[in-house]
Amino acid sequence: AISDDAVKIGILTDLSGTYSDLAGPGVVVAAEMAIADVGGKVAGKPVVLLKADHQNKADIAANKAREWGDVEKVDAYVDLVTTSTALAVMEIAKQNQKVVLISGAGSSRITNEDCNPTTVHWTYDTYALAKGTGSAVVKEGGKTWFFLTADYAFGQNLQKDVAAVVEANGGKVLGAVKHPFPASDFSSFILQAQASGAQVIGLANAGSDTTNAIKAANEFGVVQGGQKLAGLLVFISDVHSLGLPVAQGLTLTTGFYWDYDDKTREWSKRFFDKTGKMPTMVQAGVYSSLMHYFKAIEATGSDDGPTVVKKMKETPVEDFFARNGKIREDGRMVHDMYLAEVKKPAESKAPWDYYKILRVIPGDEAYLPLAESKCPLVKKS
Amino acid sequence: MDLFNIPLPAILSQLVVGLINGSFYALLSLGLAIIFGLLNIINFAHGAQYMLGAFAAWFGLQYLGINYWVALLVAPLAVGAFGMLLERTMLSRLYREDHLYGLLLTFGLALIIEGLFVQGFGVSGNPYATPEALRGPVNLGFMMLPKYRLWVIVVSVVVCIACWLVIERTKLGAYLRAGTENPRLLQAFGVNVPLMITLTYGFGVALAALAGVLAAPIFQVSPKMGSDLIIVVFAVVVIGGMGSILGSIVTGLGLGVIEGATKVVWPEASNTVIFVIMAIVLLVRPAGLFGKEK
Amino acid sequence: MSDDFVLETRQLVKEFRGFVAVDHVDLKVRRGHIHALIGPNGAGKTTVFNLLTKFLTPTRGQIHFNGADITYAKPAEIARRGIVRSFQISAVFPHLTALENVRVALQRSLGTSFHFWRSGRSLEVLNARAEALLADVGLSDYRDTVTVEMPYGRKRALEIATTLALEPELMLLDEPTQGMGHEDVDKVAELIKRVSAGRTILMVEHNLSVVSKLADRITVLARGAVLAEGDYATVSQDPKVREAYMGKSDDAAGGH
Amino acid sequence: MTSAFQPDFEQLHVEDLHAFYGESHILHGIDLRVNRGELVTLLGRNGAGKTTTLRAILGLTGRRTGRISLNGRDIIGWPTHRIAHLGVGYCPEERGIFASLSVEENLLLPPAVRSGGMGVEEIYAMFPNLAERRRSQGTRLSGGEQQMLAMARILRTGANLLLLDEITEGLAPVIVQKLGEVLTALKAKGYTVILVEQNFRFAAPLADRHYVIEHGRVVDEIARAALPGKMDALHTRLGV
Amino acid sequence: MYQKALYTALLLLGLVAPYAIYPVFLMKVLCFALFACAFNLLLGFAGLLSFGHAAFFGLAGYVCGHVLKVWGLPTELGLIVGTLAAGALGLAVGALAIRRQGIYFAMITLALSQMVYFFFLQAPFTGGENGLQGVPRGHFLGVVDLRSDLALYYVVLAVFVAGFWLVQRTVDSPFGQVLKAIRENEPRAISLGYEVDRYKLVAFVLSASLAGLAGALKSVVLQLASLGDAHWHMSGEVVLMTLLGGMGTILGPVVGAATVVTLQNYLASSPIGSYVPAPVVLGVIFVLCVLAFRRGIVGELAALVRKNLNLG
Ligand SMILES: Nc1ncnc2c1ncn2[C@@H]1O[C@H](COP(=O)(O)OP(=O)(O)OP(=O)(O)O)[C@@H](O)[C@H]1O
Ligand SMILES: Nc1ncnc2c1ncn2[C@@H]1O[C@H](COP(=O)(O)OP(=O)(O)OP(=O)(O)O)[C@@H](O)[C@H]1O
Ligand SMILES: [Mg+2]
Ligand SMILES: [Mg+2]
Repeated sequence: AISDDAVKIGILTDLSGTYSDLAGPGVVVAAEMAIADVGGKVAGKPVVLLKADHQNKADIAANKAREWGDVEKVDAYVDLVTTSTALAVMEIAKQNQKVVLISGAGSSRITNEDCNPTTVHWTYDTYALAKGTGSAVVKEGGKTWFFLTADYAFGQNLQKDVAAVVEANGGKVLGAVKHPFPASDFSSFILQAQASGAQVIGLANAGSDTTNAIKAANEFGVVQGGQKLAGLLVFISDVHSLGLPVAQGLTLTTGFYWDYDDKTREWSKRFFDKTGKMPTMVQAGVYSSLMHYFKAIEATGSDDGPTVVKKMKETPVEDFFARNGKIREDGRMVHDMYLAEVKKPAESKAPWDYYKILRVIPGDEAYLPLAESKCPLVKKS
Repeated sequence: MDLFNIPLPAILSQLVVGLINGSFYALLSLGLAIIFGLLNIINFAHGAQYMLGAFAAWFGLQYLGINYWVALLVAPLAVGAFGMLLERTMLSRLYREDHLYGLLLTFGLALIIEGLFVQGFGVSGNPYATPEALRGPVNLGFMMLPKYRLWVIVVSVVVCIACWLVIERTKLGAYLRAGTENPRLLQAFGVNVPLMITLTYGFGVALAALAGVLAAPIFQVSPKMGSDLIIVVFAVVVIGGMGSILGSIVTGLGLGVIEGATKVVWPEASNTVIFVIMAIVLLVRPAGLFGKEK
Repeated sequence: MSDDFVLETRQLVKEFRGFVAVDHVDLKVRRGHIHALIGPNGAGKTTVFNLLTKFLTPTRGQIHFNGADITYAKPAEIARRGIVRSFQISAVFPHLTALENVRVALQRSLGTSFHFWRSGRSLEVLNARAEALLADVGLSDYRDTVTVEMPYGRKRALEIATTLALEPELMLLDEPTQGMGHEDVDKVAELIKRVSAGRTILMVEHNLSVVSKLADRITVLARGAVLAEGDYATVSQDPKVREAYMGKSDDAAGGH
Repeated sequence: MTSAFQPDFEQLHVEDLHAFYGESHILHGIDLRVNRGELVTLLGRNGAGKTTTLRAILGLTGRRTGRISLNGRDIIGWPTHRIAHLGVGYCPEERGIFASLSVEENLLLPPAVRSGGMGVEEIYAMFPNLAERRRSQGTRLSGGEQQMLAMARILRTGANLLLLDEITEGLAPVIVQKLGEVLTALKAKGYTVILVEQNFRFAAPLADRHYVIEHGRVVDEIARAALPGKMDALHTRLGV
Repeated sequence: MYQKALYTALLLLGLVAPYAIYPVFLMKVLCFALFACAFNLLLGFAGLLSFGHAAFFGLAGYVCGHVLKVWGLPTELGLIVGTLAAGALGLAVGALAIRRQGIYFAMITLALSQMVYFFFLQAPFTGGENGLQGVPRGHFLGVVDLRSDLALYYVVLAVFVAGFWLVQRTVDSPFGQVLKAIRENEPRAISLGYEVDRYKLVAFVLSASLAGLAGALKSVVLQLASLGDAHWHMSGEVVLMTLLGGMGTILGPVVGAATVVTLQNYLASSPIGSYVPAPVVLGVIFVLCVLAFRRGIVGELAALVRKNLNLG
C-alpha cells in the first residue's frame, strides 16, 4: 500500500554551492521530468516532490532528512551530492527504512563498507572512474604516473584506487603531491609534476581544484611538453566552463554522455530545452533512478522501502541512461561506463560537442567485483 | 646544490611561482590596508570585490568586446565606482559607531554579492583567455615561466611601489595619513574629508578589482574565487601590521615566497603555513612586523 | 636603603631610539611626603611616571620600592604592591555608578575576582567601605549616579576615591588639576592634602600655586636630568630653575 | 551695536546657537559678535560649553541650530571644510598633532584657505624650536613644542579668524609667556582671535572683550575697560 | 520581578514545546541558542568579537562524537570531554588572540580558526570532509534512552538551561563586574591591579567551553559531526544570531538563534530559496541589522518597552 496516499520524493542536493552546476537545479528539473513522464501519479497515487538545499553540509542534510522522514513522511531521498551528506542521510534512512537514490555522491564507500539495504547508488563511483581511466590510459601507453591529489579523504582514496589499477596493469607511479583543499594556484604543483617526467598526470581532485589545475597545466605547457592529463572526476559542466581550448586532450571516464546515441540525444534535448544546458551524468542519473523507482512501486503497489528496493534489485535497468544495468545486492547499480577524451576545438562541430568516446567499459569490469566487497549485505558463499 | 633532495633550479622556479601569488597578496592587502587606514574598517567584501574585478573583465570581453588591456583600466574603475556607491550609501553611516560594525556590514555585503553571482552565473566559473601578446613562456634559464605570470609580478610591484611613494612622499599622502589619525581635525583645516574617504574606499576597491583582472586569465572566473583568499589576506595584513602600507606590500610578497617554498617541502601544510607564521609573529611582535604599537 | 625612603630610583635611564628622555635620574621619595615633580615641557616627567608604573621599561637603572627591586615587575604587580597611579586624563569606568567604581577597586581584596559562578550580591559586603570612601571625598550624594553624568571635578574626586580604595602606600598623581577651573583646583588640592595623611604622594604638576601649597619636597627635571631639588623656597629661588621653567615674570608662581 | 574697538567690520556673528552631542543638548543659545582685528576670550567653568562653541562654529559638533554668519555669509548648514575656507584656523584643545607626519609635514598640512598667510621661514623665525626639529615625528615633540606647532600651522594658511582653545594648558610658565608675545604680535597684524582660556591672568592683558559662558549660554560680556569693576563678579562666577 | 515571571513562562513554554513543534528542530535551535549565548558572553559582556568560534563548536562535536562512537563511552562523558577539549583549544587560541584588541582580535581569531579547520580537514579522527557519521545517542546517566527524540529533548533543554544560567551568573558575578570594568576602561583596570589579560582569557575559555558544550550537544542530537560546523561561515552565523537578537542582552542570542535557524530551515526548502539563495538572505539581514537596528530584536523591544514606560 502507498503510505499516506502519496509517493513523496525528497530531493536533497546542492542548490547554491560548489556542486550546483553538476547537480543543483538541473537535478530538480530531471526529477520533475520523471514525474511528468509518469503523469504525476504512481500506482494511482500522486507523486509529491520536495526539495532542499543541503549546502554540502552533512548536518543540514541529516536534519532535513530526519524532519522529512518524521514530519512529511517522505518515502525516498534523491541525489545527495557529497559523500558526507550521503552517508548522513543513509544513516537516518536506515533507522526508518526509507529509500535513498544516490546520484551525485561518488565515494565507493556507499556500497562498500557503509552499504545499506535501502540505498541504491546509481550513477558512478570513484572505483569505476579510477578503473576506467586508470586501466585505459595505461593500455594506451601511459605507463608512468604522477598524481595531484587533494589532501582529503576523497582525493586520497581516488589516488589509492587509481594507483592500484595502474600498477595492476603494469604501469608505475612515480610520485604524488598532496595539495591543500581547496587550492587556487596550482602552478607550483604543476611544476613538480612536470619535473617528475611522468607520462600521465592524474588529477585526484574535483570541482574548482580540477579546473584550476587544468588551467595551470595549459598555461605551463604540460600537454605541449608531451605529458597527458587524466581527470579522475570530471563532469561535462567542468569541461563546459573550462572551454575546449584549455580542456582539449583531457582523458576522463563518465557514466553518461548526451551525444552517445539517439536515445541519449532525445532525452538530453528535452532537458536542454528546459535548462539551456546539456545534462551531466548526475542529472541524467536522477531521472533514470526515479523512473526505475516508480516502476517498482507500480509493480509492487507499495512504497514501503525494503519492498520497493527488493523489486528494484530484481528488475534489470535498461533506458537511455543505463546500458546493461542491474542493481546488485550491495545497492550498486552496475552499468556500462565510457572512457572519453575531450575534443580539440577544431573537432567540435556544435555547442556541447565535447567528447570523443574512446571505449565502452562494461559494467562488470568497471565496478568493484562483489567478491572484493566489504559490504555485510553480500552473502559470501 | 640540493636542498631536501630537491634540485636548485626546482627551488628557484618554485620561489618565482611563490612570488606570483605574493603579488596577489600584496595587491589585495595593500587595498585592505589603505581602506583600514582611513576608514578604520576591515573590508570583508574585499574578496568579493576582487571577484567582481575578474567578472567585470570577463563580462566586458563576452558582451561588450572590451579586450584585456582596456579591462585592466575599465574594470577597476567600474568596480571602484561601485565601491564608492557602497561607501556613500552604507559605510558612511557607520563612522560614528564601533569599528566592528564595518566588519559586519562588509561581511554581509560579501555574502550578498557572492550569493547573487552564484545564482546568476553558477559556480564553475568561466574561462578568460590570456591576451595574445602575453601568451607563451619566457626562458628564465632555470625555468620556462609563462609570460603572463611575469607580467603579473611586474604590474603588482609597480602598482605597489607607486602607491607607497604617493602615500609616503606626497601632499595627498600626508592628507591620507592625517585623515587616518584624526579626520575631523583634518576637515576643520579645510580638507574635504568625506570626499577623500569615498575616493579612498573606491581606490582600495579598485586595487582589489585590478588584482581580479590580473587573476582572470590564470584562474577560473568564478563567484567563489575570492571567498577563501580573503582570509589569507587578513593573515598577511596582521603579520605585516595593520594599516602599514609598506608592511602589507613586503609581507604579501614575502609570504607568497614562503608559501611557495612550503609547497615543495611539505605541500599539505601550504594552506596553514601563513597562519602558523601569524601565530609566531603575534607571540614575538604583537603589533605585526611593520606595525606600530598603539 | 634607608627606611625613610619609600621609593628610590638609581641612575634611571630611558632612551627612545637614541633620544634620552630620562637621564640618570636618582629620585628619592621620603615616606609620608608629598613630593612634586616639576619641570619644563618635555623634561621627562611623564616618562618617569610611566617607568615607575611599568607602562614603560627602563633602558638602564633600577627602581626600588620599600627596599625591593621592582625594576622589571609587571604593571598589575606594582599596583598590588601598593603603588597606584592616577591618570592625566580622568580615568573612571563611565557606565558604572560611583559606588560600583569604588567597589571594583575594593573587590580585589576579596579574592573572588575570578569567581564567575558566584552571585554578584557577594560584593555587597563591600558597600559600607565604599560608601565611607565616597564620603571621604564628598561624593555621598552621587552614590548611585552613573559616572558619565558627573561633572568633571567630581570625576576627579571619584578617581581619587577609587585610588584610595586600594590603600596605596604610594600614590602617583599626574597633573591632578590639569584643565580644571579655579574652584575645582582648590578643592582637589585640599583633597590631596587630606588624603596624604599616612601615605606618600608623588605628583607632577604645572600649577605652581598648588605645588607651593602642598609639596614638602620638589624635584625639578630638565632635559631628562635632575636640575634642582629642595623645598619650594629653595627651588623657586634657584636661577637655573627660573630660567628653564618659571621664566622672567615675577608672578609666575601664580600660574593661573 | 558696534564695538568700541574695531568699528569697521563684523567678522563673526553668532545668534541663538544651539548644539548637541547625540541626544545631549550642550549649547542653549549662544550669542557672540567679533569684529575684525579683535581678540575676545570665552571664559567659563569646566563643561560650560566653551570648547563646544568653537567646535559648533566649525560644524564639528553633532546637530546645531541658530545662525552663524561669517564674513556676512550664513554658514550654519555648511560642511566643515567649506567653513574653513572662509579663513578660519582652529587650534584644538588636545592639540591634534599628527603622529604619522613629521614636524614639517604637520606644518605644511593644512591647505591654504586664503592668500596672505605667513611663509614657512617667517614661522620658523617665530618658533626657532620647530626649525630645529623639523624632521622629527610630530608627536615626539615636547608638550610645549606641540602647542607651538599647533599654532604655527594655522598661521601658514592665511586664516584670519583664529579659534584657540586653551593654548596654555599644561605648559611651563616660560612657554606661556612666549605664547603671550606671539598673540600680541598677531593682534598687531590684524588677526581676529577667539581665545578660550582657563588661565585668566594670561588672557586678561591680551583681550579686548570677554564673554562669560555658563551652561551653554553667554551670561556676561565685559569690555577691557570695564574689567576692573567686574572682578568681583568674575570671582564669584569663575573663582578667579 | 518581571524577569522572574518571564523566565518561568519561557521555561514552561520550553517544556511543552515538543508537543507542538518538531523536537529535533527545537533541539537544533537550543544548541545554537547555547552557542550564541556563549558567544555573547564574549562579545556582549567582554567586548571581544571572536570571528573564530566555530572552531570550538566544531572541535567539541568531533571529540564528543569520537568518545561516543569509537570509545563507546556514555553520553554525558562525551559532552564533558567535548566541552573540556573546546576549553583547552580556547586557552590556546585565547592566549594568542588577547594580545590584540578590537578588529585585530577578530581577525586573529578568524585566521586561527581557519587553521583549525584545515587541521580537521586532514586529521584522521574527523573523517575529513565526510565527517563523523553515525554517532550513537546512547543513554543518559545510564538510564534514559536517548534514541527517543522526546527524552533527548528534555536532556538538551536541561543542559541548555544550565548553560544559560551559567552565562547569566557569570555576567552578574564578581568576575563579571571586573570584565565590565575592563571593557569600560582597560588602562584604569590595570592600574587598579587587575591583570586584565587573565580575565579576558578566563572569559574566552569560558565562552569557548560553552560553545563546545553546544557543539557536543549538537553532535549527539544530529548524530554526526561535520566540517561545516568548524568553517568560518559558522562563525559568521553565530555573530549574526547574536547581532540579530541583540548583543549584550541576555535573551537576545536565544531569539537570534531561533530566528536564524528557522529562517535557514525555511529557505532550504521553500520556493523563495530557489530564487534567492540562503547566503543572500543572511547577508541582507546582516546589512539591515548593522544599518537599521543595531540593538537587535530584543534590544529594540526593550527600548520600546522602556519608552512606553517612560511615557506612561
Ligand atoms: N614614545 C616616545 N618616543 C620618542 N620620544 C618620546 C616618547 N615619549 C616621550 N618622548 C620624548 O621624551 C621627552 C620627555 O617626554 P615626557 O612626556 O616625559 O615630558 P614631560 O616632562 O612629561 O612633559 P609635559 O610637561 O609636556 O607633559 C620629550 O622630548 C618627548 O618628545
Ligand atoms: N563628545 C561629547 N559627547 C557628549 N557630551 C560632550 C562631548 N564633548 C563635551 N560634552 C559635554 O558638553 C559639555 C560642554 O563641554 P565643553 O568641552 O564645551 O566644555 P568647556 O567649557 O570647554 O570645558 P573645559 O574647560 O573642561 O574644556 C560638558 O558637559 C561635556 O560633558
Ligand atoms: Mg507515502
Ligand atoms: Mg574645553
